[in-house]
Amino acid sequence: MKLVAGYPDSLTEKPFHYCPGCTHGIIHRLVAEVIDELGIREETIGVAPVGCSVLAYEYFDVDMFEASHGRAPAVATGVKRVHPDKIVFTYQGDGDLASIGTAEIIHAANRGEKITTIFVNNAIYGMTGGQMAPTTLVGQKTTTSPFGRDTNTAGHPIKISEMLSVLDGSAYIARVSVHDPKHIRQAKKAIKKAFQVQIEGKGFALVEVLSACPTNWGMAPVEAVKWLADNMVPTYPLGEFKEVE
Amino acid sequence: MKLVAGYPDSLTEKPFHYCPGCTHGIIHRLVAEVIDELGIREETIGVAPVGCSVLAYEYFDVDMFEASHGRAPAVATGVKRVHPDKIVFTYQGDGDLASIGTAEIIHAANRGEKITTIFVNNAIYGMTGGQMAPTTLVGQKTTTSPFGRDTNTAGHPIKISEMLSVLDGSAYIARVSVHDPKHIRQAKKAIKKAFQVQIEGKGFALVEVLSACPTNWGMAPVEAVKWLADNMVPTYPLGEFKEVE
Amino acid sequence: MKEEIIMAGFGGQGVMSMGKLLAYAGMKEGDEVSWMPSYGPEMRGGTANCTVIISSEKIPSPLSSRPDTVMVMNLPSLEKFAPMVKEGGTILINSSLIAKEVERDDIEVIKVPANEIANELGNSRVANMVMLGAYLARKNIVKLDTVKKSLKDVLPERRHDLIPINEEALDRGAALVK
Amino acid sequence: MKEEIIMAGFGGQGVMSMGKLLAYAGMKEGDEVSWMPSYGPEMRGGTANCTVIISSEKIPSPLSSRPDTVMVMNLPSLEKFAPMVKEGGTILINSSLIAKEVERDDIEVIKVPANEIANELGNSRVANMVMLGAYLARKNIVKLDTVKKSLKDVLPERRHDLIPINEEALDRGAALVK
Amino acid sequence: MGEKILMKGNEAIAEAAIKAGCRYFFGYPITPQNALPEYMSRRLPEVGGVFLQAESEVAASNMVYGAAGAGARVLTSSSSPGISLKMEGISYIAGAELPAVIVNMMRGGPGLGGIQPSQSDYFQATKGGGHGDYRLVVLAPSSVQEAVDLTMEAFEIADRYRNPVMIVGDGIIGQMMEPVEFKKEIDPADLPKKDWATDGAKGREKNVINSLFLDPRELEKHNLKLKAKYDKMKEKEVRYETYKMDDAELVIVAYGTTARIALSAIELAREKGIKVGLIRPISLFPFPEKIIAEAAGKVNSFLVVEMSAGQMVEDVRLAVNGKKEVYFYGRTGGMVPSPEEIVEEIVKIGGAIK
Amino acid sequence: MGEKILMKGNEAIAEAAIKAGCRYFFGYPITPQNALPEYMSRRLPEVGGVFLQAESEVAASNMVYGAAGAGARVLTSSSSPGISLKMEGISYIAGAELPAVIVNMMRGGPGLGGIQPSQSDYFQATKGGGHGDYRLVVLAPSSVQEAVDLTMEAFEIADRYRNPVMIVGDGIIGQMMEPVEFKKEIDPADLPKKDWATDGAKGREKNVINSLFLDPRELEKHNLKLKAKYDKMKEKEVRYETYKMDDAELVIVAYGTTARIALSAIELAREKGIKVGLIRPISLFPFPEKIIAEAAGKVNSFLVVEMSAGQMVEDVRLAVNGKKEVYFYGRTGGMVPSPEEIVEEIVKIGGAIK
Amino acid sequence: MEQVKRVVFDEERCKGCELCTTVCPKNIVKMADRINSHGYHPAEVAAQEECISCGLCAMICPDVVIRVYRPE
Amino acid sequence: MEQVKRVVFDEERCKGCELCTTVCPKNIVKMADRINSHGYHPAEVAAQEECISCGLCAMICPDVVIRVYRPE
Ligand SMILES: Cc1ncc(C[n+]2csc(CCOP(=O)(O)OP(=O)(O)O)c2C)c(N)n1
Ligand SMILES: Cc1ncc(C[n+]2csc(CCOP(=O)(O)OP(=O)(O)O)c2C)c(N)n1
Ligand code: SF4
Ligand code: SF4
Ligand code: SF4
Ligand code: SF4
Ligand code: SF4
Ligand code: SF4
Ligand SMILES: [Mg+2]
Ligand SMILES: [Mg+2]
Repeated sequence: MKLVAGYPDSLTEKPFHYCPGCTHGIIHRLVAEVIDELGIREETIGVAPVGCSVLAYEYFDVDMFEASHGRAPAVATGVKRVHPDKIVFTYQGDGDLASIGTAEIIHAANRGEKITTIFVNNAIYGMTGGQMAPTTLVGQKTTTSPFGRDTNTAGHPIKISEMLSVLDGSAYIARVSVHDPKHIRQAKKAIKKAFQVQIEGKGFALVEVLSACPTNWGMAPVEAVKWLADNMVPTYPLGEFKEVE
Repeated sequence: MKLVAGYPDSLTEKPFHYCPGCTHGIIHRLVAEVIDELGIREETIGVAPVGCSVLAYEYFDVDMFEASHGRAPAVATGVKRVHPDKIVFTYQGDGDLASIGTAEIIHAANRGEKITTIFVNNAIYGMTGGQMAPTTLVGQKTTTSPFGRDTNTAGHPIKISEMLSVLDGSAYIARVSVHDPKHIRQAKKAIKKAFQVQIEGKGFALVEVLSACPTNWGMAPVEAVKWLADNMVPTYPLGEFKEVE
Repeated sequence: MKEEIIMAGFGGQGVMSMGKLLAYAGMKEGDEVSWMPSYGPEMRGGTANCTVIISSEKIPSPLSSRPDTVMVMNLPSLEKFAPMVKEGGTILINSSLIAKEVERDDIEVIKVPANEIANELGNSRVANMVMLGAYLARKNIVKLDTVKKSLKDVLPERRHDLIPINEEALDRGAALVK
Repeated sequence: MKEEIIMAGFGGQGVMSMGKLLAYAGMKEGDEVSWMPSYGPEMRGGTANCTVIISSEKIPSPLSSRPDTVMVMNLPSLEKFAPMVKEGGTILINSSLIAKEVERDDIEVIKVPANEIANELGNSRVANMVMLGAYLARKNIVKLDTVKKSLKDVLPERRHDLIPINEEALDRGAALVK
Repeated sequence: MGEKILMKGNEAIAEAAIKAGCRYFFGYPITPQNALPEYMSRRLPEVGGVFLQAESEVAASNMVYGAAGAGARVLTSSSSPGISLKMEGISYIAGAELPAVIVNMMRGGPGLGGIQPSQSDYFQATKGGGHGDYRLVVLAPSSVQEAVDLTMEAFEIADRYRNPVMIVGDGIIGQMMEPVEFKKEIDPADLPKKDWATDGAKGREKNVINSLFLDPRELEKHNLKLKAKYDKMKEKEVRYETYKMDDAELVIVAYGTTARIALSAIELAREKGIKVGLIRPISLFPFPEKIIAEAAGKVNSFLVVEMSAGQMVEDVRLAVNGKKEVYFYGRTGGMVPSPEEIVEEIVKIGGAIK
Repeated sequence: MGEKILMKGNEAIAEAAIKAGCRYFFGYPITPQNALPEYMSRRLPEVGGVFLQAESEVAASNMVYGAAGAGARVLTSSSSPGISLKMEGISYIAGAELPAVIVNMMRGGPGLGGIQPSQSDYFQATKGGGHGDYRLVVLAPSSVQEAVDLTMEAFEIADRYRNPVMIVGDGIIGQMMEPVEFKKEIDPADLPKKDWATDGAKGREKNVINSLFLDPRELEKHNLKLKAKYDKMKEKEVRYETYKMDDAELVIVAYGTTARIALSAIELAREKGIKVGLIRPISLFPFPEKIIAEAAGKVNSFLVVEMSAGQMVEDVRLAVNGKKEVYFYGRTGGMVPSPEEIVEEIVKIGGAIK
Repeated sequence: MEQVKRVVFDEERCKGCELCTTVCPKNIVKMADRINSHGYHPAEVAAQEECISCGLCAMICPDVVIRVYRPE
Repeated sequence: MEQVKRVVFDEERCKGCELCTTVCPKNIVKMADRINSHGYHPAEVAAQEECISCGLCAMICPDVVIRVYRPE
């Protein structure tokens, strides 16, 4: 029999520490599959963030960095400038990328830094126990927006993909979701493109992946992916926002 | 005889320390005139940046802060939250706002912080002697882009107004120039709107003012404003990018 | 009087709140108390534990390296904490989930079929209260009654309907060792 | 031998490069040298100055609180630095721009109409070299010739066409005090 | 008020700040202090205050600068890496002479390190992790009640000196529950008006909040003014506690959580017949050097215990000034010393006591 | 090479880095060190290197982390407020054991302060302004030639220990021109390969650059390893210079620019017949405590001179350990002490010498 | 050993999230009654013969538990 | 004192940038030969009677040197 869905080479054997049903795991697998398919495992250097995926350096079977909170794009810049012929990616959460690391992601994009960023937007700070993220939905209750996010004091969910698309240095920007197999397939396609854009030296590439945090959303996993589809997707339209030829 | 152009009340008597022909001076005067016209001198609290306009706290005759480099929007947020009934503005250069202070301006805008930002874009770091700014034009020579800004390593001029317009919290975003009287008049109108938007509690307002740095551009003032008109304006289209009703 | 207690179990077994309840009741009776949880990153699946100290004097360290009593709700906790119990101390074991025997003969071992009893009462989540009831009956550090009265202060208002079943569980636990 | 010199003037008067040239020539002659500029924020309009020390021994402090010689190109510099000159020291004054007299009688005062001579030579920017020439002739710390030879090393290549006029200015200055 | 309630250290500090008239909190999440901002996010709106989760620690410290300059009592909190990011801001707050209270629930470092209890930011807190000659008043509670009391005092001290005050704790102080009592409650409206604050120059000269002095003579003058303030703190704000010092032959010097553990160790040591006492610095800056210097005249030796590789030990050595041996015992990385270990150390020194 | 050229300190350090095989610079402008990045922006492209002006000091320090982890020799430079912003990053670089060189041309603080020379970041540099128990090797040149030599050594030390090294100077060291000679030139291609670096896991196990250890036992182990390294530095990397110590009755302890001025003061004092010597720490960490302790056995007293309110003086006191009086003279805010002032101070102490 | 099953579960990795059970077009992925050593009820497919090797279960599994094979 | 001039220069503030000279529709703003105490040649209007009080010179002056009056 032929293997149609297996275990990617670019993942170590180590079981993920993520909560049951946490879609960080799906996204890890997709990234690993793409690295496998592009045959770049031995050319790739990854940068893990601070966030639930802080231990990503234990899961990807490639050279890895553990960056300080929000600074993965700066770390990746340092790496890429030293090894312009290698493939460098960052894997970052929404607190990491869209809050503390805002300046770093914007300037990496604006410089057209030839790196790939996987941006996992789960509308919450998972690692620290469910605080509000800049991507938290309007009215969503979190441990630091106990009465629901109030736009009057905390603003609106931030649109990272739309914002980065404005910059001349970004070459590929897409938003995808992993709430069902169809979207997972699209997500993988986008991730693959985001690596190819780097391989072709076109510029900065980012894929924003809408992701579920069953634990801090206070839902069972099956319920969480449904909530993702019903609430996050309408707030964060999916699609390719930018693709430079 | 009737005074048709005088000395604004909201400026102290102190002569500016700016270089001859530095258009920071024009912008200061416009801001002061607007404060006068709106009758808010005693309600206004300003935040000066680190940059050539670091001493703005000596020129505006209103309560003032001197903020750390890039953090004026955070300082203004602190002030505005304590005094929601007062008018708070920041005055920032392009190094200050578009480089080190990227995260602060984006999140102030995204929160819809009810403050007004005067963003003086002179495509260079004036204060520190003419280094490249994120807004430096392609090919422009500066002390840290001695061979001209190279998009391949330093990226493209960053479009702050366009980027902030994407965010839901921004209520008024405009780009203006001060290279001739006609544009100065438009600039003043935009600055006035940006204060009115705050008075009306609509959200975050920013006016990007294209400005000349004769000294670090290595030009005589007359030449510098011409260069501004001929080179900066085409790169940074003027206009109102966003106006929330 | 000074009693150091460690409670341990899986994340969802309510060891934290059982510790809080005990500490609260101790405070109500005028004792000095402290409650100290283990804490980790928000990655799930591990075991949780807390240390409660109840004393008639000011409490020095809020941690305990040689607890007087240990209550374990699951197997990993047994393995981790049984060796720490003070000589002559007591260990209470949730025998519903732990088949293994304690390999020490210098401490008292009390088996509490906490989950079974909780299930009998119709709510597996009160296994912790069964365990606590057994402890209270055995040790007399804090009165069972004070603990019961503390329930309404410790439980959030929206859970006050659960007070009766919690009381029942405490009683059933207490009954076990009487 | 140890000579401490301060040079001062408006921003555009070339005091920094005149100091560099002197220090460079000193180095060429095998002396220990240091050159220390004043620095400030990039806001214009102030005066600039630099301190050059030339010595046969290692130089301790690169700053000078009692310079042997001061050269002032404008009035504010005169007022600032004249009081600092060491007793018995020398002050060279750009008399083209400074009408004021020095109010000390314990130092030697040399008046150099630097701008006038520079204008005669057709380039007001070499006033600094006129001043330096006068200094070199008076003090003999570094040879005029070495300074001339240093021009090509200190001036950027695109300015090498200016070497002759600079040399002339040095000579004219030197001639003044000979 | 007056009633005892059982509270976590993190939450108790938050409530204490509110009781001290603080209505503004700016911070960014980080373990192990999240319960503090979370509590504030629920409570502050109830009392008409503002909770704002900043985009970063850098932004948070500058929001504090703004709110403090605007005349408010304001709090921020974080843990080690986050505090490092606030260093520039803290130097500005101190430089501009603004009152503010900063909480650091220290965790193991360096770098990302871990999240377990630590005291390895002592130098950063007391000597100035930011640039320039500035000082924070640094207070180190060792119980939840003390955390409450010191937090309330911190706001007073901050206002009195126009200087930031830092409360240092660790995961144990922050997560532990103990009974606490709130002894008073201040209505912010009753606080004296700060006439230097920026609230619109109505009917007065404008106010400026600033730390820039381009003329070095001016900046030196400013530094001398600051130094005079720090000297005054050294005179007036020293806080410490001693325990069983009357007959002590060896003194443990320890603060915060470690001091609690030292108390257990002292019990054990005394059971063994070794006369051990404790000096517990409560203010880390100003450091209680006088009492230590005095003790140096009486006891045989000192044992400094820290959850660090040895930081406060330098201040103890400076105070002892060579008069007696100063020993050090430290655990790092989130490891908490046990009373037994400390006793072992004491026994070892016992041999070394001349 | 071998030829003397006249260079500014800032530029000489930049060139020295290149001669040491450094091909990567990440930094952000700030006075008084701009000539350094500006020089790099011209020179690095010539030698196939990369100059990148980062969006901030925070980003710059993390780019350094990346480049260092990727195996390169890398430099960053800044001045006081900018260095404060790098504190978290520096703690990470130290925590992940990466070699890198950081230059701090100190200016007057706190806050925005001023831009004139200062030495008030001594604590920050030597005790750890960032969180956790980490140490930088801190080198303080007092001439342009020494700045060159120490910069080249800094890269060697950084690689040898896998630890960041900081060069501290001030506006004087940075802006002053003196003749310099570059004694050697290293081709980066000749440097030994760093087998721990991340450059793609080709034919080997993957490499990881990390400072996270969630298990406190692991983190403590890591801290002990770091401590062993710092202890080794204390043994092997102490650098200092002494001057006229043979007959000295009073020793000035001063570093960097201040030491140069102290030399002038010593001349003046000796003219007056007062026998003054100098101990000039070149490595501020590890601190030359042994030579100071030895001197304490011989001289009458110590005078520490700093451009700060008194920071290194604590390390001197620790080294002297009560054996002799340690006096302090400091100027702050960008004021530079004059030789005359120092002599005055010496004369004053003269009266105090028993 | 020849591969006979179409869907293979690495049971010890399974966290019982149930996501796989929601996507199977054949509705044959079920949660087992037993628990694995981490305390989770693992997912399983009893009716291997009904499986069409579509791979959807593997695609949504966050813990890379599932391998899917197709007869050649 | 009655205001008679239409354009008044606060000469000591002038930095001689010449911007005002480029915008005057009447082309009457000129740089003076004298220098002020900061070493700058200040701008001036000799032909006051030609001024139309348009205010453009004041509008572009970066140093708030110029006051413009209009007869009522
Ligand atoms: C400087 C700093 N600030 C704060 C933290 C604490 N912290 C760790 S992870 C995190 C946010 C995680 O949220 P996100 O990036 O959305 O990732 P997720 O866990 O949701 O995947 C925070 C605030 C830290 N480690 N360092
Ligand atoms: C943290 C920090 N980094 C760097 C500096 C140095 N600095 C002062 S002003 C400035 C940039 C000024 O440029 P810009 O903001 O464009 O203002 P301009 O002078 O052009 O008006 C810099 C980098 C500083 N003071 N603080
Ligand atoms: S807390 Fe949320 S994001 Fe983190 S592992 Fe659990 S489910 Fe995933
Ligand atoms: S340097 Fe440029 S921006 Fe700064 S004052 Fe001079 S002209 Fe204006
Ligand atoms: S491969 Fe498809 S059909 Fe087979 S079990 Fe999985 S989801 Fe069901
Ligand atoms: S999706 Fe994976 S982890 Fe979840 S139940 Fe199915 S097999 Fe188990
Ligand atoms: S007001 Fe108008 S017309 Fe009069 S001088 Fe000025 S620019 Fe010329
Ligand atoms: S524009 Fe103003 S500063 Fe410039 S020359 Fe005219 S009057 Fe003078
Ligand atoms: Mg998240
Ligand atoms: Mg600028």
